[in-house]
Amino acid sequence: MIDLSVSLGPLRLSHPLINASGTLDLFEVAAGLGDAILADPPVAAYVPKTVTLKPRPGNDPPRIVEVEAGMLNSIGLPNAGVEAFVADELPRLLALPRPLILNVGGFAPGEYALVAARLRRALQLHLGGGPPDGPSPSSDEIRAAVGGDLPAWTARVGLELNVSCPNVHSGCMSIGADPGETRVAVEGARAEWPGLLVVKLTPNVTNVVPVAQAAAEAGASAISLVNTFKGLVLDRVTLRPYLGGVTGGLSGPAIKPLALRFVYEVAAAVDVPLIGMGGVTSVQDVLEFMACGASAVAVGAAGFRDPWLPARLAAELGLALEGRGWSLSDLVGRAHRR
Amino acid sequence: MIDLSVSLGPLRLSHPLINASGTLDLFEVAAGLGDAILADPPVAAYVPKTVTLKPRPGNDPPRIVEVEAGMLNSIGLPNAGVEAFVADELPRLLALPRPLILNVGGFAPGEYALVAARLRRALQLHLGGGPPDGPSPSSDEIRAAVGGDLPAWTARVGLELNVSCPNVHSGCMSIGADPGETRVAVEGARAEWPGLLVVKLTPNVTNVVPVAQAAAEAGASAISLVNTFKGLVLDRVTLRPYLGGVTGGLSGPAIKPLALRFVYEVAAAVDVPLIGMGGVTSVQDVLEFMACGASAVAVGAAGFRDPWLPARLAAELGLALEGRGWSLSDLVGRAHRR
Amino acid sequence: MAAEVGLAARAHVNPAPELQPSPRTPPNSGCRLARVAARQKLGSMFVLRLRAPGWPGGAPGQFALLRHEASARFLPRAFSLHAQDGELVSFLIAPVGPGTEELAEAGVGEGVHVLGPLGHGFDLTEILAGTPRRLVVVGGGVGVAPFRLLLDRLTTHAAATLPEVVVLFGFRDDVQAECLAAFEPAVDRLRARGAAVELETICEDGSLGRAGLVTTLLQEVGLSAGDAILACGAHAMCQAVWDLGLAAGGVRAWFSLEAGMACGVGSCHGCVIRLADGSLAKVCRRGPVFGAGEVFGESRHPCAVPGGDR
Amino acid sequence: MAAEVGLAARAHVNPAPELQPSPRTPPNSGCRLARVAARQKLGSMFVLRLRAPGWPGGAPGQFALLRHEASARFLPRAFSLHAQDGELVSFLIAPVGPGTEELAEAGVGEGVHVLGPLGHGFDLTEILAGTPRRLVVVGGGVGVAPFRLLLDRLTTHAAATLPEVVVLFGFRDDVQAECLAAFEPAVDRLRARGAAVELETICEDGSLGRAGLVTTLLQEVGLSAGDAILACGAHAMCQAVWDLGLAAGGVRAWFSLEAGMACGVGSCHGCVIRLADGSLAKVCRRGPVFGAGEVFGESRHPCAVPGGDR
Ligand SMILES: Cc1cc2nc3c(=O)[nH]c(=O)nc-3n(C[C@H](O)[C@H](O)[C@H](O)COP(=O)(O)OP(=O)(O)OC[C@H]3O[C@@H](n4cnc5c(N)ncnc54)[C@H](O)[C@@H]3O)c2cc1C
Ligand SMILES: Cc1cc2nc3c(=O)[nH]c(=O)nc-3n(C[C@H](O)[C@H](O)[C@H](O)COP(=O)(O)OP(=O)(O)OC[C@H]3O[C@@H](n4cnc5c(N)ncnc54)[C@H](O)[C@@H]3O)c2cc1C
Ligand SMILES: Cc1cc2nc3c(=O)[nH]c(=O)nc-3n(C[C@H](O)[C@H](O)[C@H](O)COP(=O)(O)O)c2cc1C
Ligand SMILES: Cc1cc2nc3c(=O)[nH]c(=O)nc-3n(C[C@H](O)[C@H](O)[C@H](O)COP(=O)(O)O)c2cc1C
Ligand code: FES
Ligand code: FES
Repeated sequence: MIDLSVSLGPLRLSHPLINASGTLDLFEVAAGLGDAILADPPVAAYVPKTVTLKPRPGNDPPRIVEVEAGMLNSIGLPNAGVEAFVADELPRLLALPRPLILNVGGFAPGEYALVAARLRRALQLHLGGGPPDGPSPSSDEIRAAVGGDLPAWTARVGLELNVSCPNVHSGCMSIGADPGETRVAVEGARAEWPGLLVVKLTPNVTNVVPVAQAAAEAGASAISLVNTFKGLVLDRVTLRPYLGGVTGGLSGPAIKPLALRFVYEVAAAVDVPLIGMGGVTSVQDVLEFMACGASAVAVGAAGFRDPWLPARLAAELGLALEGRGWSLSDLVGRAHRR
Repeated sequence: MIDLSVSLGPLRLSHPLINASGTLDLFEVAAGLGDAILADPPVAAYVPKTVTLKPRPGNDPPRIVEVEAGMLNSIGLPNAGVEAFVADELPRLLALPRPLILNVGGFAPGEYALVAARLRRALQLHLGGGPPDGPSPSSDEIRAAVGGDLPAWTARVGLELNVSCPNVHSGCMSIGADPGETRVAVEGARAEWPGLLVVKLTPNVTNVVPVAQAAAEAGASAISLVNTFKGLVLDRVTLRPYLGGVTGGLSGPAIKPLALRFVYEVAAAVDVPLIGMGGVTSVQDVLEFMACGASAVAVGAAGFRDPWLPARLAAELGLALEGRGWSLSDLVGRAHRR
Repeated sequence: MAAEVGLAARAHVNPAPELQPSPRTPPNSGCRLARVAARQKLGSMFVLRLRAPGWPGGAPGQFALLRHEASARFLPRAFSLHAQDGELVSFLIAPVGPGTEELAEAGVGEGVHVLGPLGHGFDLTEILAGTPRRLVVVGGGVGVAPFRLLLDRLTTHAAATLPEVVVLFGFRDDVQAECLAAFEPAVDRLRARGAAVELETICEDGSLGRAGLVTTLLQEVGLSAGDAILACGAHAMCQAVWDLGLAAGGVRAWFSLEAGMACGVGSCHGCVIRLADGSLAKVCRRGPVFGAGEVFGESRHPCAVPGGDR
Repeated sequence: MAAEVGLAARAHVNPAPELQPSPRTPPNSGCRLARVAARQKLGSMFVLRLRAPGWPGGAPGQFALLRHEASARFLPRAFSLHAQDGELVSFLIAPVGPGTEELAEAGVGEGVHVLGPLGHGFDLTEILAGTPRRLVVVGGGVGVAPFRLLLDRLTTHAAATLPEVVVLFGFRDDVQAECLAAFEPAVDRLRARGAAVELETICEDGSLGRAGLVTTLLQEVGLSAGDAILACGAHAMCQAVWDLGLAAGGVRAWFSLEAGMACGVGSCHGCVIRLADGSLAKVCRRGPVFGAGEVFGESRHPCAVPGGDR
C-alpha cells in the first residue's frame, strides 16, 4: 500500500483529499442522510464554511445557477459570526475524527486577526495549551512557537484565510487581489495563530505570484487556490442578471485548466505547500493538480453530486500511483520537472 | 424585417455578427470547401488573424487541446509580418464584399503605431484618400478627421489592436494588463489610423475597467472583449505540460459567464461601443452579450464546427427579436436597465 | 442533535485524528447508483421508475437528486418522490430543459445516480393530528408529482380516521393532463378502502372542458375553516391558493416549494428562499414543504415574497 | 489561387460592402448534417456509415470532421474517408476517448455534422505517374482506415496499368484485426479485375500467428528501388517505415499523418507539425498526406521530428 499521507504544517493528513470550504457541510449531510458520515468523514481534513467576525445573512436568492461544465454561486458567506461559531459549531467540529482547517473571511485586512484570535482562545479552552482568555501571545512568542514547540492542538486544527471570495461587496477578494493588503491580513492572523495558516487566493488577478509571495513572506504555512472566478449569468428570458448578487463565482470543470495554471505558477514561485482546487471531479484531476505542485487537493462543487467523492478519489489515487509505480513525491511537482 | 444593422465608428455592419480574430480564415475555407464563402462571407465584417510587424513562426506544436466545454490554444500569432500581409493578403481581403477589421499585435506599445501606419499607407494606395507613401498625417490632423471628414476607405476598413494575446512571451497581453501601456499603444495607433480603432482587451486582469478607460481616453472608437483566459493542460499520461507553448488560452462555452461579466463591467464604465465575445455558440449567447452591452458579437472557436455559424446566428437573432417584438436598441444594454 | 452531542463527547476520548484512508461511498449512504427499470411517457411528462438498491423509502413531499451517469450537465436535478415499492422508486418528470431531457431519454438498464430521500415532506401525522375537516390537495402542472405517494400513504390509514379528500389538479392542456393516468389507480384504491375522495381537473386552455386555473376549482369547492391544504406548483399558484385560504379563515396549508439546488442536503446554502419574516431558509433542508404562514405570512397581501428584492 | 486573383480584381469594381444579412449555411458548403445509416462493430473498431446529402466524394487520404449533433464535446473529430457510395460515406473508427465513444453509440437515424471532404489525400495520379514497381500499402491499427477507399479507387484503374499491390497491416491483437472484414471485399474485387494484390497481417501480441510489427512484414517483403509506399499509422510506425525505405534506396513514400485539429480547414493554425526543414505545416491543409522527405527528411537518422522541441 502506497503511503498517501501528507503534512500541512503541523497537520498530518492520511491522504491528500479534502473538501473545499463552503461545499460540504458534514452535519447537514448527517442530518439528511445519516450519521455514518460523521463517524468516518470522506475527507482527510475537514474544512468548514467561511466564518466571519459578525453574523451575515448572505446574498439574496437566487444564489446558484448551472452553466456549461460548472456552476456560479453568489452565496455571500452567510454565517452566524465567530461567537456563535465558537459556541455552536466548534464543539461538534472537534468531535470529528479528522483534523480541521477552519476558514475565516474578513472585510478589512485587520479582521482576520480578530477572528483568528477568537478561534485560538476557544481552542485553547477546548483542547488545552494556554490560558483561554488570557492576553494574546506576543507576535514573537508565536513566531518562535511556529518554528519550535507548538501547542498540541495545532496538530488538530489549522486556519485558512479566505482572502478571495468574489461574492461580497467589500474586503475578501479585494484583499487577496492586492499583495500589500494580503500581507497585512496574513501578518495579523499569523500573530494570533500558532498553527497551520493557509491563505486561499483568488484567480481574479493579473498576477497571482506577488500575492502568493506576500502571503508566504507574511507567514502563511500553505497556500490554497483557486477560489471561484467572477462571472455573470443572465436570466434566459428577461436578459437581466439572474443571481440575487448580480455576479457570482464560477466553479467546476470549466475552470480546471485555469486553476491548474495558477497552481503551476505559484508552485514555481513560493516554497510553502499548496492545496489545489478548481473543477476536480476525477482521479485524473487529482493527479494533474498534484503534478502542478499541490500537496493536497480539495473537492469543491463536484462533491454536491456525491458528498463521499473525496474518499473515493483518495482510494483511486492510491491505485493510480500503484499502477504507475510512483510514490506521492514522484507525483507532486512532476509537471515542473524535465 | 427588423433592422439589424449596427455602426462601429465609420463602419456600417448589416448585422452584429462577426468572427473573432484567428478563428476564421475565409481563404483557407474557400480553398478547401469552395469559393462560395468568398462571394458571401458569413460575417457582417471580416476580422483576419493578428498581423505583427515582423514575421513569426508561432509556437511549437501541439498548439490546441480540447477541454471541458472549450479548448486551449497556444498558437502564438504565426504570421508573415505586415509587409507580406500588405503585399499578399490585403488585395484579396479588399476584394471581399464585407468591411474589414484588420487585427494587429505588438510586442512593445510602440509597435502598434508602426503597423497601423503601414496598413494605412497601403490602404490609401489601394482605396485612395491620400498620398500612399507620404508623411504620416499629424496626430491633430487625424483627430480632426475622426471627428469630421474621414477618408472614404475608413468606411471599409477598421483596425483592432490585440493587446491581449496570452500566447506570446512578451508584449501583447502584458500591454493590455496595464492601463498605462495600453494608453501608449492606443495613442500611438490612433495617431496613425483615422478610422475605426478597436482595442481588444484581456480578461486576465484584476480590474478591466481602468484598462478600458485608458483605451477609450487614448482614442479607441470601440472595445472588443474578451481574448482568451490563460490556462494550462497537462498531458494525461506524462503529466507534463501538453501544449508546446506550455500555457494556452481557454475559449469556448466554459468562459461565457466570465466573458459576460467583463462586457457588463466595461459597458457600465465606458461610452464606446463594445464587441462582445467568448463562448458564443447560440443565438441565446448573442442575446446575452448584447444585453450586457455589446453592439456587435464575435463568434470564435464555435465557428470551427461550422464556418457559417455567424450568418446563422444573425438570421436567428432577427427571428428572436421579432419574436419578442424588440428592436436592437431594446436589446443592447438591457441587463443594465431596471 | 443527540448524535452530535454524542460525538462531541467522544472528542475528549479520541482527540487524535485517525490516519486510515476513508473507504469509498458507503453502501447505505443515501448516494446510490440506480438502474432505469421503466420509463413511461404520459402526455408531455413521463414516469421514470428506478431500481435503487437499499432504497429506504421516503415520505410524500420528500425529494431526491437525480443525475444520469452519462450526464453532460454538472449538477443533479431535484424531483419529488412520486411512488415507491421496495427498491423501486418512481418520479414524474416534465422535460423542461437539458437535465430533464437527459432523463427523458434514459434507456432501461442505464444508470442514474440517486441522492435521497431528502428534505422534509408533508407530515401526515401532524396534519391529521389537527383533525382537519377536509384534506384539499392542490397540484399545478408537474407539481402534482408528490401527490401519488401521498394518496398511497393515505391508503395505509384506516378509512374511518381520514377526512374527506379533495384532489384538485390544474394543467396547461390536455396533453399535460395525461399524467392523470398515474393518479387514478391510487384514487381508486383509496376509494375502495372506503375513503371519500373527489378528483377534479381543469386545463388553462379549456381542452378538458372549460378553461381555468386550479384556483377556479378551489373557489368552487369553497374553502372553509378546518380545511387543510396540501399544495405543490408554481410559486404564483401557491400564493393564490394561500390567499383563498386566508380569505376563508381557519384554514391550514402546506406548500412544497421549488428552488434551484446544487447539493440538496444543506451544504451549499444555494437554495434559500426568503420567508415571510424576512429570514432565509434552505428549501432542501427546512423544506421543500413549508407551512403557509412561514412562507407567505398570515395577512392577505404579504409584501415579502420568496426571491427577495433582487 | 486563380479565384483569389479574380476576386482581388473585383475589388475595384465593387468597393462598397454589401449590406444584406448573410443567409444560413449554404446547402453545398461542405458543412452537412448527415444521418447515421448504419453502424457495424468490427472487433474493437466500428464502421460508421452516414447518409450525407450532396456529399461530393473525396479522395483516399482525405478526411472529414465529424461531430454528433448531441455531442457533449466542444470540437469535432477528424476521420479518414473509409468508403463512399454516392451520398453514403463511411468511416472506420477506433473508440479511444470521449469523442470517438460518442460516435460508437450513435444510433441509426441520429444526426452527425460532417465537414468535408478536407485536406490532400494520396494523389494516385502523381503516384502512378512515377510508374512504381510495387504499391506498398502500410497500415497500423486504425491507420488502415483510408486504404479501403484507396483499394476501391485502384479498382477503377485498368488492371494492366497497375503495379503489384502489397498491403501490409499491423494490429495490436486479433480483436483489432477484425476490421480486416472491411477490406477483404475490396481486395477481392481488385483481384477479380486481374490486379496482383497481396494482403498480409500481423499482430503485436501474436494472436494471429507470430508476434510482430508491420515493419516485420515490410522487412520480409523486402523494399527495393522503385517501390512506392503509402502508409498511415502511429508516428513512430511511419518513421520506422521510412527508415526502411531510405535503407532500401530509390523508394518513394507518402504518409498520412495525424494532429489534433480544431477547424480542419486551415483557419486555426492548430494542427501544425514540424517538417524536416524546420518549418511548420498545417496537417489539415498541406496534408494529411505528406511526402516522406518533407516530414522525415532524406537522411536516415533525422533529428527534426514532428512535435518539435517541446
Ligand atoms: C424539491 C423539488 C422537487 C421537484 N420535483 C419535481 C418533479 O417531481 N418533477 C419535475 O418534473 N420537476 C420537479 N422539480 C423541478 C425540477 O428540479 C426542474 O424542472 C429541473 O431541475 C429542470 O432541469 P432542466 O435541466 O431540465 O432545466 P434547467 O435549464 O436547469 O432549468 C431549470 C430551472 O432553472 C432556472 N434557471 C436556470 N438557469 C436559468 C437562467 N439562466 N435563466 C432563467 N432561469 C434559469 C429556471 O427556474 C428553470 O426553470 C422539483 C424541484 C424541486 C426543487
Ligand atoms: C487526418 C486524420 C485522420 C484520422 N482518421 C481516423 C480514422 O479514420 N479513424 C479513427 O478512429 N481515428 C482517426 N483519426 C484520429 C481521431 O481523430 C482521434 O482518435 C479522435 O480525435 C479521438 O477523439 P476522442 O475524443 O475519442 O479522444 P481524445 O480524448 O480527444 O484523444 C484524442 C487524442 O488527443 C490527444 N490528447 C488530447 N488531450 C490530451 C491530453 N490532455 N493529454 C494527452 N493527449 C491528449 C491525444 O493524442 C489523444 O490520442 C484521424 C486523425 C486525423 C488528424
Ligand atoms: C456553493 C459554493 C460555496 C462556496 N463557499 C465558499 C466559502 O464559504 N469559503 C471559501 O473559501 N470558498 C467557498 N467556495 C469556493 C470553493 O471552496 C472552491 O474554492 C471553488 O468552488 C473551486 O473549486 P470547485 O471548482 O471544485 O468547486 C464556494 C464554492 C461554492 C461552489
Ligand atoms: C485558435 C485560436 C486562435 C486565436 N487567434 C487569435 C488572434 O490571432 N488574434 C486575436 O486577437 N485573438 C485570437 N484568438 C482569440 C479569439 O479571437 C477570441 O477572443 C477568443 O477565442 C474568445 O472567443 P471564443 O470563446 O468564442 O473562442 C484566437 C482564439 C483561438 C481559439
Ligand atoms: S441545495 Fe444546497 S443547501 Fe439546499
Ligand atoms: S485544424 Fe485548424 S489549421 Fe488545421
